[in-house]
Parts: sequence; structure tokens; C-alpha cells
Amino acid sequence: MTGPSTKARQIAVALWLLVSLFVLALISVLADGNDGLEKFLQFVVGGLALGSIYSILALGFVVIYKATGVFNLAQGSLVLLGTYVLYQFKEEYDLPFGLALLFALVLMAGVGVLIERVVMRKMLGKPVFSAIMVTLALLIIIDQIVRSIWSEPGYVLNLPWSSGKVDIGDVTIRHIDFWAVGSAMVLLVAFFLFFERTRVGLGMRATALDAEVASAQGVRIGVSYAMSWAVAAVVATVAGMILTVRTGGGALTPAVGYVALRAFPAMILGGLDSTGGAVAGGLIIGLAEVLVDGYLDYDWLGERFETVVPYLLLLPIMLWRPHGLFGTKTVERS
Amino acid sequence: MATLLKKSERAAADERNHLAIKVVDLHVSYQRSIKALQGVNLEVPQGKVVAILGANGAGKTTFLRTICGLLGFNGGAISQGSYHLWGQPADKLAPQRIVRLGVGQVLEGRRIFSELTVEENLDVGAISVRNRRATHDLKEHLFTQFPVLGERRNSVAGYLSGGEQQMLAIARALMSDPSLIVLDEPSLGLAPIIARQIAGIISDISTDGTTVLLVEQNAAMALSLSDYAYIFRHGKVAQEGPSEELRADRDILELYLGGGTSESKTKSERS
Amino acid sequence: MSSSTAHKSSSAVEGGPSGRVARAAPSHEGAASDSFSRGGSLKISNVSFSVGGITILDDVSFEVKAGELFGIIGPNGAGKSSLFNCISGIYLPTEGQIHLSDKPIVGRRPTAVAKLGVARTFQNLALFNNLNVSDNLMLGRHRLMRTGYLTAALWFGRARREEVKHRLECAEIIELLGLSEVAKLPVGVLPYGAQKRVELGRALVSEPNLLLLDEPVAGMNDDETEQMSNLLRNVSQQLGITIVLVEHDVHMVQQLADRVCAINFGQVVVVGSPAEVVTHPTVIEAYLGADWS
Amino acid sequence: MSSSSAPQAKGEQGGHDAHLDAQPSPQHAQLKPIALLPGLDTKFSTLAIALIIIFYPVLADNDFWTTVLVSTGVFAAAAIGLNLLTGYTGQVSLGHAAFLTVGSYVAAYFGATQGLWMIVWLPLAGVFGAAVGAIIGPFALRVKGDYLVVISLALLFFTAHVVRNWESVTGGNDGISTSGADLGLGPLNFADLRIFGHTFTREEGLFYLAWIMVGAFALIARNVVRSRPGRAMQAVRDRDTAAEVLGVSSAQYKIAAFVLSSAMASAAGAVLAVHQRFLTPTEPLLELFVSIQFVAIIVVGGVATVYGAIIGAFLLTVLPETIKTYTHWFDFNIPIWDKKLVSSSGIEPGLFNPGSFSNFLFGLLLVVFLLLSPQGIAGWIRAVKGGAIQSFWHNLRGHLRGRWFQRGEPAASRSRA
Repeated sequence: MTGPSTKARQIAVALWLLVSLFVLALISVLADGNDGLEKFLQFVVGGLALGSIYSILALGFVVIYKATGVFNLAQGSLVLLGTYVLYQFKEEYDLPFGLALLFALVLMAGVGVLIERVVMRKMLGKPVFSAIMVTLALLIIIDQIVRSIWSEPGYVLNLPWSSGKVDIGDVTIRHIDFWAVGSAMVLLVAFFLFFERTRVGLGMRATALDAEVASAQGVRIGVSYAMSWAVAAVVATVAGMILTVRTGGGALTPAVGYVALRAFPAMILGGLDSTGGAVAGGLIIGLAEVLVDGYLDYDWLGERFETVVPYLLLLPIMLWRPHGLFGTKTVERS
Repeated sequence: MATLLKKSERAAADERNHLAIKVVDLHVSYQRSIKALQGVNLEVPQGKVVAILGANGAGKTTFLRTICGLLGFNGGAISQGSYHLWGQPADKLAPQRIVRLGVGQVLEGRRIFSELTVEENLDVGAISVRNRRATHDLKEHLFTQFPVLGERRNSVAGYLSGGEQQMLAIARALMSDPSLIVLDEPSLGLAPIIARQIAGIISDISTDGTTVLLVEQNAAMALSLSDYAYIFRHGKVAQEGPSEELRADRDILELYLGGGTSESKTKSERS
Repeated sequence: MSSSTAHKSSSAVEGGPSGRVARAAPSHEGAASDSFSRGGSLKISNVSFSVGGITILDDVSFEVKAGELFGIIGPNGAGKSSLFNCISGIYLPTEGQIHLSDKPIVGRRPTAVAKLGVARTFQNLALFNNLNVSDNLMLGRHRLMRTGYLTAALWFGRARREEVKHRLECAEIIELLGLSEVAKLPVGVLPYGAQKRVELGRALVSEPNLLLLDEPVAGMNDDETEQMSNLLRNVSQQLGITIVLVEHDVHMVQQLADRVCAINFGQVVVVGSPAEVVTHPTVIEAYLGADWS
Repeated sequence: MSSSSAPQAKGEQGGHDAHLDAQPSPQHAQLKPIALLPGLDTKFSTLAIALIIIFYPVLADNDFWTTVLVSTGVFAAAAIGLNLLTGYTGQVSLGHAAFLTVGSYVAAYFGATQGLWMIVWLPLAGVFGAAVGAIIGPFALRVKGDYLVVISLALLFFTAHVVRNWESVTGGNDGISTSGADLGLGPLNFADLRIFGHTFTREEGLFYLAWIMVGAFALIARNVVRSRPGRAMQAVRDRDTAAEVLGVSSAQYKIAAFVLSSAMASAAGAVLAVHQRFLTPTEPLLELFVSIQFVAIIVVGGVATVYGAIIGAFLLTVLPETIKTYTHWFDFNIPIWDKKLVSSSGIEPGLFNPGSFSNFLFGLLLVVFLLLSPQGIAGWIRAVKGGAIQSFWHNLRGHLRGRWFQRGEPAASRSRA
């Protein structure tokens, strides 16, 4: 799938990232001396952690896009639902964390399969526009369901590693940051192996390219579709968990789904169909957001300027590369 | 094609039901209104090459899609009649079940996965086969059979030429080690010389014992390859018979396959 | 395609067309008639095109005279469609120049090329499936119309006059092609043969100087092929439009074309009369095969 | 459509169009599709609806529902714009709420703060909307389909950010009042309308203003789609390469569609602002919900039809108010949660409150229509005319039986043998 040119591009982007980080580090050292470096490193840690969360969110989009060709706008509400389901098992039913997580993931996988079977399967062969619109509708429906089931204020999700942290020099790394980065990396590798090395993954890719032919070759396309939604829902739950604990100290709000909106740029920055791109895009957006927040505090840019940074970054890049940094352009030959 | 998998197991069943395909009074309609097939009766004996001829819109492709279980993709459905594969009812089977029964499919217009590599395309073809070792051997065998594909196994399939893509589509269908292979217009849009090459490949496949069901516009090619032929017209079988007899009967060809002038008749023979 | 429509169209093509097409021509007196009644010449000079490191066209040169019916044959993947894409501005050649009646084309966008009077059909049909037959044809006349958003929004006066005038022009071609009965249907539901005719019609109504036809009879049976050949002959002889035809049906090209160019591996093998080309040893070896009669 | 001049002109040019002179019917048939309101039934129903609208405030005299119908008008006007963009040009946009916001603040600033006349600030709203649309338009050229959806989301974030922070113009988080904006148009003052001795309230005046706008936009949209630019937009939607080869510049028509659609949305937003009397910034998430509502409007009403946008807007603005008014209809207990389905009281909590329930229904309606009736209500109307209303039920039965692979497109386009 990834030709030599894509690989070259990935390396180039990685290098470009490193160089720009290095330049930024240099500037901050020149500006503030040794304190500047620590401040900078602290920002990088924060940016990587946030970026990893975006990456995980973006991976959820990519898996559905890769298998079904559908751009799932409802991913944010899966994040929302997954987080509340985990809360339900962990806090309301008072299960140990591992068990609660397991149950939540299994239940969410079921929800994913259910959505696919009941709704998305029927959109097969319909225009892409309709499929996107259906995911929009799902976004509203799931959002309203979550808000009405968990309607009281003040739910808090306590995880065993919610508040732990490690100090390295003057740089503080919270345990949750390790979890964020670790989960992103593990998921990336798992996704890569799954799509490139397994038959089911190959079947899913074939299905996305031409479902009819894939099924004529014996690919069970129903399984491909259901599986992709299950995986996306599971990934969404992981992302929601880490996000809630990291940003709100475990306090649950329906706004978790809103963060997923900010992950859209991460995903299309990398390219909708590229797992590596999702992770790279997430990291770029996360770093940019935290660094902008840390360094740029000009008044005229306005409060919470960092919330628009992902989109500001996105626009020029999309003009330059309309299919994202690593997205595949369809091969045409007539 | 070499017999590597499953064939011996199937042989017993085949003997019991020497008909690979048996279709009785098949009616198919699209969107509940457009009647594409109106009572087709057709048999494909095991080990033979059967051709389906007919003008555009006669229902040939619809028939093949029915055989492959693909009607649902276009909003079509069997409204009446029965369809058996090796004596087993197959009218309600999903496409992948039909592949598992031993039907390899080459759809019209090649339809390769242009963004996957040549090798990945073949792997998709073998996706229903459990025996990985045998699959691997079969793949290598096909690469020797089709050296063009072997040379370009790691390149993206979209860059292959039309003839090469057609070969890839056939090779992909062979990867499931089918007992029956169905081909829809394999020569469409190909240069005469490539079309003949493809014809050669099809005849090789049949000499290896695989049953072939072939849909073609090119009557001359189809009749020279096949043992028996059906001519479709307006969603029905208008004429059938051993291919040699049909080939000899110019009137029938002229009547059903068009070509009012003698000039174009010789043309359809030649090209 | 049902036989009744086939019959109808065949009578329209064989019986009526000479009169009708000829009549269509004088109705364009004035600004358009100059470019319409006389086809443009096409000159391809040393055109090369490569994508993704693969050379698809390699130093292709030939000339098509004004009013000529020129055939291009060659194996699949030889670069025929790519050449068309270069002419119509979809691809940008890596090297070389293309002239339409002495005007350079390379570097112009497809819309600009269309405005010069180049019309084409596509190998795999490129119709607007949700629009009906007459709207598809009206899009062929897009370049000849002027209505913009403002005049359209006001409608009465210019927009309406123009709309009426061009709809009547299209109606003639629709009738000529035997599509009157289906003129209101979305083209997506038409049989393949009819869709092919709609696409040709869409190219014809745009009053082209140069008509590029990419496999106009692919997937057609002998009857339909015959009708299409007759139609093309009429268009070429009576309207004088220059036609470049890519086709696999060598017999059709042989009967129809004034001159033929054979392409293989992106290179011109031979240009000449049909007889010269089909007897050329390289063509026989690479394309037709040794047992070609 | 009487076109007596056309055949004569034709006759002069063509010389001997005997068949045209003898039988005017084929020519009439050619021109029928370009009539503004093809068919007598369409003409009558349009007239009937126009009369209902004109006399509604006089006869009903119910301020609550008049208020609701003002929003209907505003939403309809903006949805007509979105339908030009999405339905006819095929550009999916979730930024429509942002265009309304732009128009709202133009009305607030130029209308209320600066005190300009309505004939200045209303067109200005359109111009500003068009300008924003022109900025986002070029992205649609480079970026396609799913990517464009995300780009359009950017608009929501940017406008929300600007509104929150440009305090001197927008009032920032404190909000800004719009009630001072002038509503005069020559001798008419929509804030205090008197016609034939009848005095209308401000809401009723706004009702007329909104529906005059709907009428104007509908006319513009209908005229555009039945002539050259509208056809070009649809060509770009269906196949942009083929369109280019015919001389249709996809760049030009995509940008124009963005400009036109955002100008309409922005003008509608300006009227909405005056109607609301006070503007406060909203979260991008809520703006997204508004954008989705617009999509729901055109899907439920009927994609690529002008009247569909109006029907959809009517349904989706009247529905929540109906639910609010008749909450007691949904006031029953749900056994599993032991809650009422919908309740507006805090003492007896419901699974939904009226607001969230109507949001939920929006989503459900959108799914149901996309699955079972993708042509929307316009499709039903067409079906009734064609005498086949059963298609909806047939589809429903099909889905219940589990026929999964259903194509929207006609079969003939794909299988041709």
C-alpha cells in the first residue's frame, strides 16, 4: 500500500518535526536560559500526551474509513458513550478497574456492531453523502441518549493512576501521560500489523476499495464492516477514558465529544486512510496546540486561541496536500 | 490449472451431481419493476465450457450476477425459479458462500483492486481458503503461469496494462482453486492479439478440468472455446445447442446476434 | 436495448440524417458558423507524458488535417486515452506542444480547450446520470451560452430567450439520434447503447471544430456499430467536423477513417492510410496478431 | 409558457421547419421543463401557500406561533441556500451555521450599533456572507468530499473564536442587543406595520419580512437551477472532469455556489438576529448542531429541490415547539428507567426534556429519511403524483426483512447486459 514515495514523505515529515522542535528549543533556551529549556520540555511532554490522545481518536476514524469508506462523524459520540459506560461499570457498579474496562470495551464493541448492523449496513451502495449524513444523525442521537441517561451533574471517574506523576529534573510527567503515549503507540503498531499482515485486515482494505468485487472473491464483507465499527468503538472508549482523566481530573461532561471535533484536523492532516498519518497528525496538532498556548499569549489573538490552532494549521496544509500528508491518492490509468 | 486443493474431496460430490449449475425457470428483476430475466433454463455440466451469447441488454450479465449471488448490490432479486450449484440450492447464498462452494468469478470490466499490489490482489482471491501452505504454492504456481504478473508482484495493480489487469483478474479468481470459473466479457476492450491470448488462457483452464461459464459479446471467440452455448434474448434463452452446430448455422447467428450484413458477419468471425 | 428503439434510431440515422444535419448547419450563421462549418486541424508535436515514473506517451507526433476523420488504434495501455486527455487539457504533457488550427493548447485548462471548440466522449461514458437527456445536451451547449447568475436570477428577457433557443437546437439533435422518447428520462436509467448516443449528442451540440471519440462502439453489437459508423460518416462529411477516433474495432476504423495512426507503448508506430497501417509488420506483430486476415 | 416569438425566429433561421409549424406540441414539450412552476397542480399549490402566508397573521393573530413561523422563514431562506450548495453542487458543508452567525453580527453591528437603515444592513449581511463564502470556496476546489466537511468545520471554530474575542464589535461574552435595528423599507416599517388600516405587531412584521425573503430566495434559486448556471452546478456535482471538458469551470461554479449559498444564509441570519433581539456567543458544538439541523432540513424536505427546503424548515422548526406545547402527549413512564419519556418539570425528571427530545427526534428523522426515503418529502410528493406512495412502506418492509444491499441508483446504470 505504502509505496517508496510515501515512506520518504513520512521520514521527511518526521525530520521536519524534529528540526522544528529543535529550533523551538533553541529559541526558548536563548530567550530564557536553562529555565527556558525545562519550560520547553514540559510543553513538549504535554503536547505529546495531548497529541497521543488526538492520535487515538484519529485512529478510530481511520479504521472505519479504511474498511467501509465512510467518514464517521459520530466518532465523538462514541467517545462520549464509551466514557460514560466505563464510568457506569467502574463507579456505579463499583467493579475493579480492569474488569470495568474490559466490560466497557466489550459492551462498546457490541454497540459498534449494533450501529453497523442496524444503520450503516443499510447505507451500502448509497451515495457517500448519505452515509456521512447518517453518521451526523447518529452523533445527535447518541449525544442526546447519553445526556438523558446520565443527566445529573457531577459524575467523576477515578482511575488507579489518575493522579500519579514522576519528576525528571524539573519536568513533571503524569502517569496518565505515559498511558496516553503508550496506548497510542501500541494501537498504532497493532493497527499496522492488522491491516498489513492479517487476512482480515487485507479483506477490510479490499472491501473498502470495492465491496462488490471483494465479496465476489469470498471476503465476508459483513464481518469486515462490523469489525471496523467494533474496533472504532473500543478505540473511542480508550481515548475517552484517557481524555477525561487527563483534562478534567476525571470529571465527566458531555463536552468530551467536543474534543473529538478538535481531533478531526489530526485525522485529515495525516490522511483519512493512513494509520501512520493519524498518529503523526495527532502529534503535530497536539504539540502545536500546547506550544501555541505556552508561548503565544498576545492579547489580540484572543482567549483560548489554542482551540483554533488545529484548524489554522490544517488549512494551508490541505491546500498544499489535499489528501493529507500521507493519504493515498487514487491510482488512475486510462 | 493445477489441482492443488479440495478437488478430490469435491470429486465425489461432483460425480453424484454432474451438473455444476442447474437453473430452472429463473426470473430476476431490478428495483421490483425492471424485468431482466424472464424464465431462464440453463445447465452447465461439470468439466465443460459453456458460453452465453447475446446482444447488449439480453440479460447475460444479470445472469452471471445471479450465479455469483451479487444481485443485491444493484437492487436486483430473484423473483421466481430455482438455482442449484452441484445439486445444492444456491439462490439465497451470499457471494462468499458461493465462492466457498468452488465458484471463481471474473467480473466484467476486470475490477481489480487498483490500489493494492498484484500479490495482495491474489491474496484477496484466496481469502476464503483455509490452507495457507497450499495457497502459497498456488500463488507461486500462478506467477510462473503468468510471468508478467510474477515480474510485477509488488507493484500497484492500477499501473498494469489492460491485458495484464485481465490476467490478474483471472489469476485472482483461480486463487480460490475453483471447480467452476465464470467470466464476464473477458475480451472486452482488449486488443485483438491480447484477446486471443486471454482465449488461450481460458482454454488452458478448461483443459485442466475446471468447468467454465463464459459470457461474451464476441461470438466467434466464445463459440470456438465452448462445448455448448446458449443465446440470450430479451431475458430468455432464445436458442441453445452444441457450439459447433451453432457456429455452422449462420442464420441463427445473424438472427440473434445482429450484424445484418455479411460484411459484419465475417467481421465477428475474425476479430 | 430494446429492439424497437434500435429500429427507430436506425431509421433516423439512415433515412433522415443527411437532410437534418445539413439543415442544422445554416441555422448557425453569424458568429459561430465560421468555426462550425469548417473543422479545425490538429497538430501533435513531440508530446511526451509520464506519471509516477512511468512513461505513457513517448515523443508522439502526427497531424490531423481539417475535416479529416482520423483513426487511432493500439493495444490497451498504449496511451491512446492519455493522448486524448492531453489534448483536452486534463493531463499536462511533460513535453511537446499541441496546436489546434495553429493555436497552442498545452497549458490551457480543460475549460479553455473546450472553448476553442474541442468536444469529446469518454471510454467509460461520462454522463450526468441524474440529469435527463435534454439537460445533458444543454450542457454540451454551455460554452455557446452566456447566461450568468445575475441574468439567470432575473430570468425574464435574456436568460429565457437563450434557454428557449438552445433547447430547440438540442431537440433537433435529440430527434436525429432517436432519443426523443426518452428525452425527459434521467440518462442513468437508459440502456448502454442509448447512453453512448447521448454522449455523442452532447459532443455534437457543442458545435465543435474537433471531435475526440474514445471508443464510441465499445460494448455495442454489430447493428449498433453499423449505425454509429453511418452517423459518424455523416457528421464528418456533411458538417465537416474534424474527428479523431480511438477504437479497438479495427474493421470499423478501416472502413471509416481517412487515415490511421497506430500507437504502441506510447510511441507512434505508423501513420498512413488504413490499408497501409493494417499491413504494417509492426502493427501486425504487436496488435493484430499474425493470423489477421 | 407561451413562446410565440421563438418558433418564428426559428423558422427564419432554419428556413423550412415545416414540422415545427404543423405540430407545435413537440416544441411545447421541449419548453415545458423550463417553466417556473411546471404543471397546473404546482401553480395552484404555490398560490394557495402564498395566500395562506399572506393572510396568516391577519387571521391567526397568535403571537406564539407567528414567532415560530418567523424562525421557519429564516431557516427556510438559509436552507434554500444550503440546498444550492449541497443539493445542486454536491458540496457537503457543516459551516452553514457560521454564515448565519456572520449575518447576525452584521445586523447587530451595522443595524443596531451603527443605526443604519435596513436597506443597507440587510444587503451588507449578504455581502459579508458572500465574502466569507468566497474565502472558503477555493478550499472546495482543492479538497474534496470528506476532507471538505472538516474544512467547513473550521469555519464554526473561527467564527466562534472571533465572536467571543472581538468585543468592540460583537460584545464578546456579554452579548449584544439587536432590537434597535431599523426595519424600515421605504414607506413600510416592518417593526410597526400598518396596511389597509390593520396594525401588525413587530413579530407579524418580521413574519412578513422573513417570508418575503423566502419568496425572493426561492425565486432566485428556481431561476438559477432551471438555466445555465444551475445545470453547470449539477454537472460539477455529478462529474467534474466531464463538466470541465464541456467548458464548465468547476472552480467558478463551486465558488459561486459557496458565495450564493453563504450570502443567503447570512441574510437569513441577519433577520434571525433581529428576531432574537439579543445575541450571545455559542460553542462550536452547538453551532455544529445548528448546521446539522440545516442538513436535516434539506434531507427531510428533499435534496436538490427548492420547495423541499421550505417544507423541511417548516417541519423542523414547528416540531420542537409542538413537542414543547404538547409535552403531556409524551408524558408516559418508561418502565426500565422508571422515568417519564419527556418531562419539562424538574420534580419528575424525564428521560428527555422537550428540547433534547426534539433534538433526538431530529437525529431519528434524519436516519429514517436517509434509510427509507432519501428523496425526502419532495420524493413523496413526486411519488403521489406518479401514483406510488407505497415505496416508503415497501422499503420499510424490505429493511425489516433484512435486505441489506439496496442501491439508491437505478439498476440500469450499472448492469447493462
